[in-house]
Amino acid sequence: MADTNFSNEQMLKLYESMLRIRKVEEQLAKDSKEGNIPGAVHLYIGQEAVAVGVCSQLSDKDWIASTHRGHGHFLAKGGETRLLMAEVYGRDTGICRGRGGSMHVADFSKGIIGANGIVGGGISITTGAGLASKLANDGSVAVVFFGDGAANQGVLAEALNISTLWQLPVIFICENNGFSEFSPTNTVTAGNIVDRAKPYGTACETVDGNDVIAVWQCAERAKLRALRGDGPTLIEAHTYRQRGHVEAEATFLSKKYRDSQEIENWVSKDPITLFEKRIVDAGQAKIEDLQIITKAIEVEVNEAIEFAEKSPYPDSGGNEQQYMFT
Amino acid sequence: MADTNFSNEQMLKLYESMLRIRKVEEQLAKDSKEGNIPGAVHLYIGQEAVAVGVCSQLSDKDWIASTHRGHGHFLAKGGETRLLMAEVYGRDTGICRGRGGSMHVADFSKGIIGANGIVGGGISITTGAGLASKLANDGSVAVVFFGDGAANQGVLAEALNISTLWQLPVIFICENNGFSEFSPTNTVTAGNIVDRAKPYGTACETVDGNDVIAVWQCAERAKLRALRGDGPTLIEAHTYRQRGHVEAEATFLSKKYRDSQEIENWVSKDPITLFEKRIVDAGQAKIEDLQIITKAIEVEVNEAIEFAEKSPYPDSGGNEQQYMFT
Amino acid sequence: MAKKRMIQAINEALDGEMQRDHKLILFGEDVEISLFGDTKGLVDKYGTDRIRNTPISETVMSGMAVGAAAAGFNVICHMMFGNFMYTGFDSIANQASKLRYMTAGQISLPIVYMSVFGGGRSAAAQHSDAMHPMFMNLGGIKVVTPSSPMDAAGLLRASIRDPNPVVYLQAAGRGGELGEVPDEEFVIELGKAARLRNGEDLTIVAIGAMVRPALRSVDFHATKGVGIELIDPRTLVPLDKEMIFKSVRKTGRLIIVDEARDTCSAASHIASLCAEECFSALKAPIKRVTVNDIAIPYSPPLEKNVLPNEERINNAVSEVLEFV
Amino acid sequence: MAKKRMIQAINEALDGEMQRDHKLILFGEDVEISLFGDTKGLVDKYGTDRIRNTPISETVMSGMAVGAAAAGFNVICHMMFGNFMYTGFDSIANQASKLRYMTAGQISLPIVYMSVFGGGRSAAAQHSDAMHPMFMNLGGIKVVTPSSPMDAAGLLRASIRDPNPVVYLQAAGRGGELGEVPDEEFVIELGKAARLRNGEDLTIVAIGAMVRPALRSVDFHATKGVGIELIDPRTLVPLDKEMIFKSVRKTGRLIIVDEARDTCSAASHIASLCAEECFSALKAPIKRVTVNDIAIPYSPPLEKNVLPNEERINNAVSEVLEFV
Ligand SMILES: Cc1ncc(C[n+]2csc(CCOP(=O)(O)OP(=O)(O)O)c2C)c(N)n1
Ligand SMILES: Cc1ncc(C[n+]2csc(CCOP(=O)(O)OP(=O)(O)O)c2C)c(N)n1
Ligand SMILES: [Mg+2]
Ligand SMILES: [Mg+2]
Repeated sequence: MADTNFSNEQMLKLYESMLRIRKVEEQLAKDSKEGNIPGAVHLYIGQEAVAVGVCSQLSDKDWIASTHRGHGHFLAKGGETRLLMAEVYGRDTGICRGRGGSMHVADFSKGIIGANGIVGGGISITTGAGLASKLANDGSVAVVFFGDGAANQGVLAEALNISTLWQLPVIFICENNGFSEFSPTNTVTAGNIVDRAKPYGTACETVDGNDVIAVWQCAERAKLRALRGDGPTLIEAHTYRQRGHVEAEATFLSKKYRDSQEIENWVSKDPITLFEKRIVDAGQAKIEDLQIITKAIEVEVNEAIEFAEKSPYPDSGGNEQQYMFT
Repeated sequence: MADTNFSNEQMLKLYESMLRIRKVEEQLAKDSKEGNIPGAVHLYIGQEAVAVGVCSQLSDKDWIASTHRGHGHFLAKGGETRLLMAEVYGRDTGICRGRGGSMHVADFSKGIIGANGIVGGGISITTGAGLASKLANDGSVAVVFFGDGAANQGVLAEALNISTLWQLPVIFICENNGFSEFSPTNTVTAGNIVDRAKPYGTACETVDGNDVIAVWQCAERAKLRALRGDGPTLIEAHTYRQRGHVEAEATFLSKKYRDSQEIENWVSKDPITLFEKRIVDAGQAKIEDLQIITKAIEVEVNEAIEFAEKSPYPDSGGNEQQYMFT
Repeated sequence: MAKKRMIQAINEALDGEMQRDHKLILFGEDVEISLFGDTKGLVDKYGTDRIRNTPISETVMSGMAVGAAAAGFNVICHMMFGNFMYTGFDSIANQASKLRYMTAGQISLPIVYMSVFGGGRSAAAQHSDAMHPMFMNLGGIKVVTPSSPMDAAGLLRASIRDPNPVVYLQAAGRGGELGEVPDEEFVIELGKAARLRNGEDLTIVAIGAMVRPALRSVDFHATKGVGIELIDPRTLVPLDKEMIFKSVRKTGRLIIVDEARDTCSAASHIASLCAEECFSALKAPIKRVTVNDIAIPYSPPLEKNVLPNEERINNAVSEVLEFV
Repeated sequence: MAKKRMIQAINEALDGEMQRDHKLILFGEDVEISLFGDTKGLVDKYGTDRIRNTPISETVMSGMAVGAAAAGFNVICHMMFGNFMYTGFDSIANQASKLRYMTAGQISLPIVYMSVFGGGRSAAAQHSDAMHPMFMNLGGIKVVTPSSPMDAAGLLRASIRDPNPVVYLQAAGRGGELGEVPDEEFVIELGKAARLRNGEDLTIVAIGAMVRPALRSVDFHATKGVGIELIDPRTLVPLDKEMIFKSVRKTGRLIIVDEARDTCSAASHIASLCAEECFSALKAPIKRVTVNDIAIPYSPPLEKNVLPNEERINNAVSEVLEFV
């Protein structure tokens, strides 16, 4: 694991942020199974260190865009648990008033451009946000999270080219979680994704996506580069999707597409467990401190669920077209 | 210039093929100026060594797809002068019966998938033709010509990825002629185009696109690779567009976008002049032999013009939708 | 005849065609394992040369279909959700729909672009569009919208055997619907509508997933003595205008139920055709029951509210019948 | 007022808006030198931060517009030819048209996608489509089709100032057309049609480049005592339905002239609206003068033959007037 001299407080903040995502999604996994959620849910469990490591570098004025697997990014960037929960539940109190749902959680007041139902869809949008950052010259950067599968969309090449030419403050974060839906990455992806930056002369790095400190540091380098005017960086974070591509996949898939051993291996490298051990081993916190945080998050999640459940469904009240145009 | 031990006959064949393109297009330049051509014409003058070097490696069963600047590829692959000419003139005797025009000359009986009005449009089509070649296992390869500008279309990345994964017998030929319309290549293109193959592990080479022998050899290597089952190759051929992006550009552009010195420099490296000198210097032909070829081509072009001019315009005869569906 | 689910009917039709036509290939994202079940098991029988997973690269996929078809193969390009056709739209709109014409018929392009379309399952705006009008407007693409397991199979066979580019749109989330499917292999000709109910008082034309609520409405009205003729065009390009015109000339009243957004929908077009060709027969305004020019919402009550349903059809029926 | 060419009117409107709104940026392929002349000279005045050439990368361009707009800029994304919008269609259809709705109005997206559309200059099928119906069907995109230099300028200003995504389609090859343009800055509200001629006998709605041949036909018929009301909708989304309905209710006869392919055209949609809303007033079938579902051919006589023109409009007028 990457070295750091973070204060106890900083370490606990990272821990808390990862744990929040985990607990929210464990709840959503249950909810999905119980049929409480109207649409599909793609969980981020196992990848939390990436969102948290990166977003801890960012403030509300920085932009992030994300994927169909976007709850983690939303929460790590400061999106509120209950607004997310209510959205996934399809309620009027959700962050998008039930219009978007799990794949579209967004909070522009926090710089969260949003999750996206189109694989690769955030890449061009973030390039544009990066252009805005550059022109506004306000010290903000634009970050896009996308999967290994999304790296095969041609738009990545276009975005790398133009953002490098224009020296845009964009950070491209590819979360290589081993699968593009049910296809192992190497069956649909030639070569190493990180290398795709090189022909353009774009800066690039790989990082252990289960090590939140390493991700944090890597994102910091990219951010400094962006703010210095040195243009974009492509980061490939290696991690693993511990749950299905989509909750409920077991109910419709006719075959297994990975073996349990592989999952177990990666679970043993779980980013939160690893980080927990690290904090405790280094004496930066006691188990009890962590338990207090855990409890608080559990309360937060429960309150969020209650909030969502008690919230009304949206009603367009005869004005269906509201929000189409301003 | 690249060494070779071609027979005199082979050398003259290459010469003839380049000269045919040149003479046809000099005629079209005149025609365009005189208003004889209904649509836009993009001339290939200065780039002939690329089409000829590559297509001399190919037979009718091999596929090529090309660009808006596609007369040269059509002719080099064996398309008939008069069928091209009549097409550009919009006549019923044209290779596409006047439906396509300059940007869409195609002759499938010769493996010519055709020119294309969409920049980068041929890239995916050729990948599909290469898939067909591989599945048919008939020893054919699929070649796509595209410009430096087209290399910035994301489809190139997608095609490199999939054709490498599937080991398709595809040859990607990027003709870097210095401009993407009126933008110098480096103002819109980060890094070297040839390097864009590397992240995928795709074979790649650069070549002097004004040296027909070098192109020939480079294409031969790519073809052998493809036929061995080693997959695609990306070739970047450096050359220069001696005329405007489009004939008539002088009539509407408000600024110059390149200086005459640059043009002159490249004209002094004209592929046909260079090759002519080489043949004569090596004693592979006398000036008079070349003049005989020139005369013959001039006759061919004149006959083609006459053929085109005498040909009727197409008449859908009340059946407008003919050719939409079969 | 046996009862089968729509997805099974499609799967069997694909299997049969793969067996019948050795030049037939199919590729798309995760078609080997099959997200919807339509391509399930095929790779085991036909191998990865003929059934193959692609990277997530819709742009190259849709164009590869053009190239492989032009080079002599019969191609099914599986595009999963209809909204991803936007991502791969370039080669469909600029190449597939035009290449045969531009080359004066030098080639034919036997391609089927397959995907699901429409809403109803809280998949939200980027997975729920009904985008058939956009394909209908291209001119060079046939558009097929089966509404039952039997039609799904019979039209798919016809689409595959058709030498032209076809967009085959299965109603999203309706794969589990049951229906009678003949045991023997059968083909349903493209361009032939189905008259699902006969009636004298009113004609309803319903497309894809809209056929079900329309059927319910028609059967409900039948119990009240109102005779509604229900037509499922089955293919939107080519469109069986004659069957529609004949019915409208008989009933003098027309409602079109279409899951597309209203503006420039299939409903608009069919209405415009009848407004021209059946003018003298019309006894009431032509009504469209469509989606009100909106992105499809996620939340179930909102979504339910924007999609055409039995209630909205019933209301339209009343309006049209009461018109004087 | 002074006579100006359409392209000059557009260029001046762009210049004025760039000056007026410091958050306005414009990018596209070769916009610095300007292929059509619409962006000519702007880079010299406003620099490459605000006017900038892009690589040929329509996919990223259309999405960049969404991101830059969401992040607070006012964006003109220049797409050159309308057919290249197919190449960059993903972000227009999946993002720009839906993002405001999906986020319950958290943002607005002040984007203008600018390009030329339609045929008439032997540019062949991949440079000649009139694809406005596809945008009209997206629901979240305004669609603007000016037909005169004055409208081109006034509608462009309105499009730029509109906080929503707008597709602004100038008729291809018509940049040289002359017309009166006011000297002062003026804005033409989106959603307001123009009544170009008054008449009692028949209504013609003509779109974009079709307004010219329609005007000729109308004026020709005026000399014969036939009063045709000519309406140019100017914007197709939003559509000034009221002006059209009012006219049709008065005249009872309607022809729509549209350069789109017929199936699911703007003409279809306007016809369907009037077939519903003006039913009782209609005295004759509604006629569409459109492109017959074909790829636009290169050869001049073929192209001339497929595009709507004065002769075809005249024929439609006769048919509609003679209908009994
Ligand atoms: C344009 C587009 N194509 C296909 C899909 C269907 N799809 C959703 S997620 C997914 C796999 C994405 O893989 P990856 O980018 O690695 O992200 P991960 O799911 O692993 O987080 C696919 C194919 C889509 N949503 N959008
Ligand atoms: C998708 C698309 N975008 C833009 C254009 C307009 N266009 C035609 S040629 C051209 C430049 C092409 O440059 P390059 O690929 O280098 O080819 P060259 O003209 O130099 O041969 C452009 C932008 C087009 N035809 N298609
Ligand atoms: Mg993945
Ligand atoms: Mg070039």
